[in-house]
Amino acid sequence: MIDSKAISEALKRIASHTAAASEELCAADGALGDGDLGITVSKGFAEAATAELPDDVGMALLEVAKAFQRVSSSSYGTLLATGFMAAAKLEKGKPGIEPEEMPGLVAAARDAMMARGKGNLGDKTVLDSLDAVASALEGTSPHVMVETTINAAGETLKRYRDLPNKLGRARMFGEKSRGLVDPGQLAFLRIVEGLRYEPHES
Amino acid sequence: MIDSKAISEALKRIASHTAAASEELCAADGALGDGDLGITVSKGFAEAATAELPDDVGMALLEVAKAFQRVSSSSYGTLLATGFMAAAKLEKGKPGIEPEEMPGLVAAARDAMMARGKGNLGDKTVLDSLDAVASALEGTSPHVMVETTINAAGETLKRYRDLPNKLGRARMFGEKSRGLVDPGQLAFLRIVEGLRYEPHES
Amino acid sequence: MKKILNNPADYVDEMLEGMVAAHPEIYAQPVRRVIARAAGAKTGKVGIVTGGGSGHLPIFAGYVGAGLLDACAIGDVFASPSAEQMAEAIRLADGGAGVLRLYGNYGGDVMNFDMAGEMAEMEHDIRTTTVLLTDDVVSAPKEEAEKRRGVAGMVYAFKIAGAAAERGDNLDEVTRIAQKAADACRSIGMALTPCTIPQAGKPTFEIGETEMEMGMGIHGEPGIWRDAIKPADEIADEMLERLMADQPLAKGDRISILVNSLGATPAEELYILYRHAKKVLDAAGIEIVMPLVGRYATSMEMTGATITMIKLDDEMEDLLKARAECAFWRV
Amino acid sequence: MKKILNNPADYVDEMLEGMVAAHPEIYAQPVRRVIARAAGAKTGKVGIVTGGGSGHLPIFAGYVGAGLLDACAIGDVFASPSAEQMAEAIRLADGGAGVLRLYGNYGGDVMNFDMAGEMAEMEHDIRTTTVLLTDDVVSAPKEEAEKRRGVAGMVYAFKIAGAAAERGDNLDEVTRIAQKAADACRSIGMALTPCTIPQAGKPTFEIGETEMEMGMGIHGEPGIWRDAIKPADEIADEMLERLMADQPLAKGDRISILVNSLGATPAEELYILYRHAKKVLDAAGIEIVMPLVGRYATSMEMTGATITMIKLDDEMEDLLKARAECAFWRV
Ligand SMILES: Nc1ncnc2c1ncn2[C@@H]1O[C@H](COP(=O)(O)OP(=O)(O)O)[C@@H](O)[C@H]1O
Ligand SMILES: Nc1ncnc2c1ncn2[C@@H]1O[C@H](COP(=O)(O)OP(=O)(O)O)[C@@H](O)[C@H]1O
Ligand SMILES: [Mg+2]
Ligand SMILES: [Mg+2]
Ligand SMILES: [Mg+2]
Ligand SMILES: [Mg+2]
Repeated sequence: MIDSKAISEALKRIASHTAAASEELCAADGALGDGDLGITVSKGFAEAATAELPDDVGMALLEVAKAFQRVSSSSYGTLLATGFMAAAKLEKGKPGIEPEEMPGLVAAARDAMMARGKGNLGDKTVLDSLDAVASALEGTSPHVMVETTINAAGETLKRYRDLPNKLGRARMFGEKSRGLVDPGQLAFLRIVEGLRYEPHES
Repeated sequence: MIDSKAISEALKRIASHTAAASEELCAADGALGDGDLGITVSKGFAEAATAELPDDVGMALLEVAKAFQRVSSSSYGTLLATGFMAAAKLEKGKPGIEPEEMPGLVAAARDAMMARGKGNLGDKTVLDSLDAVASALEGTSPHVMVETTINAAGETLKRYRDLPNKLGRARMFGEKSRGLVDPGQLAFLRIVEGLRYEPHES
Repeated sequence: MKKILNNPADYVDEMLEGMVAAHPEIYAQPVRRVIARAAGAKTGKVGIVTGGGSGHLPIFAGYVGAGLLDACAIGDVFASPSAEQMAEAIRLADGGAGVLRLYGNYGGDVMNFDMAGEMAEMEHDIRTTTVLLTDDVVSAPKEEAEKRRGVAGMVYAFKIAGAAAERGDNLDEVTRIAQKAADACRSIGMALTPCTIPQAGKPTFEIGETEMEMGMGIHGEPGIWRDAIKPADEIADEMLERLMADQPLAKGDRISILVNSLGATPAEELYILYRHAKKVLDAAGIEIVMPLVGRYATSMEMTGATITMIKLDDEMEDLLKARAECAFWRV
Repeated sequence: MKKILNNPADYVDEMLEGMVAAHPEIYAQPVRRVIARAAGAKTGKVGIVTGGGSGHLPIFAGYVGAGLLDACAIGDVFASPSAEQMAEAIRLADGGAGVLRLYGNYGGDVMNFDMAGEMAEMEHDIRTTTVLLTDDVVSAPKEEAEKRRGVAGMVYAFKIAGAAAERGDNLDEVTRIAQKAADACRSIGMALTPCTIPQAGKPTFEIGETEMEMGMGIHGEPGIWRDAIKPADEIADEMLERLMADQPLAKGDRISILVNSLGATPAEELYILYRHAKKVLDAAGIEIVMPLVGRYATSMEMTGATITMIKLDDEMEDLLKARAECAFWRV
């Protein structure tokens, strides 16, 4: 069972890992957009990592969503907040997340984010990463879940690299976006890598 | 005695003569100001020449003043209107101007124009022309009055050419105005020349 | 960059601080970058909130005031506010009767405002509705009208919905009327020179010394054509034609029209445009009610103008004429 | 020339036609280039007229309205109206109680308005008085204050004298109060970019890409210094210092302040200036009454700002706050 404390610790690891990846993400977004993605992601997780999380995991996830809202008005921040909020609604009133709920939560996040951003699967966005993760996690045993997630996120990145972006700012680059990784998919990979990241200072 | 009819005929002759001089006057004003003087003078007299003049010469002179006001907002138009109005005030209620009143009327116009434009004699403006004419006309017999006036206006132009302008737009040219005739003095010469002008079509 | 400012990063916050300091009887800023009525929310009244990027004064924050908006979330110049700020605006606008989100159709703003609405409902149990302005006829074809951007039509929507809320209509009514006003608006813009986003430091677009662009958006979004500057009457003709092609008007119809400066274009030139527009409309037998000529929705120091027409019915006309007051506009 | 117009020669007439067409309930143009109140002169009320060149809206004609001016003569862009037009304005403003001529101290305007006053007295037996605005502190040293140009201080003088006339004061009283208001005003301007007179077709002055000029007049008259653009707070500091050096203010003094755009400078930047000005004045213990921030006296599309301060007493404060209405301003 993943309780609020576990969520809080995961957030701290992700904050640390995405802070290190911030420049890389800004550069990727710079090539296909406005170059703010590293800031959005690292600031958002930094804010979430310092939030006081209540024991109710639903309300804890809501706090995470609010942290993203607070620090960023760029698309990715709003989308991640949307995803966390979708999960929050499903977990409201519970003391922890059961591992077998994970695929469903990721799928719920994906759907909410699709609704929010009016995007489709295959548009070469973070939505594709979430979709891949939701499928990969289906029926997975708890101890390989993190690696499965990282693999799925990494595979998505590779699979879409040579396809054109069809949503958001990157869409305007059209055919020129072939060969460039989608910044949001890359960011997602760095985020989930943070789940296994072991900070040196601990 | 100069009655309204005589004034009206004089105005027609001046209108014709200043129309012919319009370009010359614009050029002179262009060298020391904004280049509109030919327009101001020719438009003003054209308007005055077509005005219906009442028999009361005071009111007739007022109509002339109003004609200048109507068509021009440039300094010279306002100053001439001021001069005509000063004369109008003195002649109000009379059927005609007696020749011996002439020097006094010109002097009254000069004084009103000095008050209106806050100028001094010696500033190299039309005021100097009026002043010279007022003095020259003193004690002159009626049949040489026109030639005396033209001479005085012409002499003023020569006398001031090599002095600097001290009033109006031309003042900004400072020392550079030496050697250039004051456009307003030149215009005054052309106006009074019109008093003797014999149009070909008559 | 020919602008009067201190640190470009402080442009928005200093602007808001100055605005509230100048008009403390109208505006308050209870939360950073959220402007609310100085008097606070009115119990029992439906709240109306808006939000969007800075650089468009009086849009957005300027229209907070009696008979108009209740609160507004403000982003960086030409950038969306965060959902958090929008949620704060909703909370501040809430008088217990629900809140209408009334704003322009821009991707980022929509995502954030939807999110903010969910937050407000989840956390504060505030019922919210949404009406989007999509009045810029050039930004998408009629068949995809729902994709159009919102521009100066907002002014009419704020005014009409604001008056409905002020007189005590409930949330569904205010929403219906706001939607009706939004649907009745059509706008088109033209630009002669760009503006500069302080933090970018360079003009938003380039354009030749003697060129104009027809149909350009308020952030410099590309228009329909770019060519030598045309006479004002021709410009007005084309703008009116395009508006009336999208929303046909017939003899006897009543409209209001807003001839709006994007910033630098002086009132003198707006009146030259209005003069011709009125001739055209008079000739077509279309009645003009309460024409607006001035700076109602700007892009800082951009040169250019927009024309908005709203086709009125009795209900909207009454609401348009109702009393209202903010620092930029009094009816 | 990046302007929206037809034939440059028609700029002024088309502008006036549009202005009257847009606000027929406020303005009328009974004689070409003379704007009067739509309702006509009020019998028994002292009339107030002004006049000057075009290109400064809302100055001059825009301020015709209840509690403000009665009539206005309008010249070409930046050029004096004719004395004839001014005389017509006086005649239209006359309600039988005399007429005050209240306008800015520019040579041509003064000659023509004096002339017009004499005409009106001679022809229509209208008693007239004159008050000149000389508020631009940079245009002449304090010892020759009577030579100074009149700029945005006109707004305060129009408002205060207009309110006095509206409440029924007689000509001597209105003249006394107008003179008091004019004497209490101090203004200073700064510019970043020029504007273009339509019939000239080229900018009124040249200035570097990163330069500003402190003290520049509204027609581009040379200022005190030209240098790299300074931060807004420093600009405000210098402007306030120069104003207060000319008219010292002490703790407890009451003023109103107008932070005015010359045209292109957006409201955002005016509020940045105001923010700092208020801090400085607050720190000095000076009370601000009814601050004005916006476009009150412009030079078409010129970029820049002016600051005007008027030192108030009870009488002027009451009159400043009295009701007034024109198309550009409502109090
Ligand atoms: N409407 C959308 N739906 C889903 N994902 C989106 C959408 N728009 C952008 N994204 C994702 O977000 C990434 C860019 O995020 P961000 O830099 O925050 O956007 P921006 O700065 O353009 O607002 C994209 O690479 C893409 O993966
Ligand atoms: N204040 C003044 N007093 C007397 N004469 C003046 C004054 N100003 C200008 N003038 C005369 O008027 C002439 C210029 O007239 P005009 O072209 O109408 O002036 P502007 O176009 O500068 O208003 C000058 O050459 C001078 O003779
Ligand atoms: Mg980005
Ligand atoms: Mg962004
Ligand atoms: Mg001249
Ligand atoms: Mg001239």
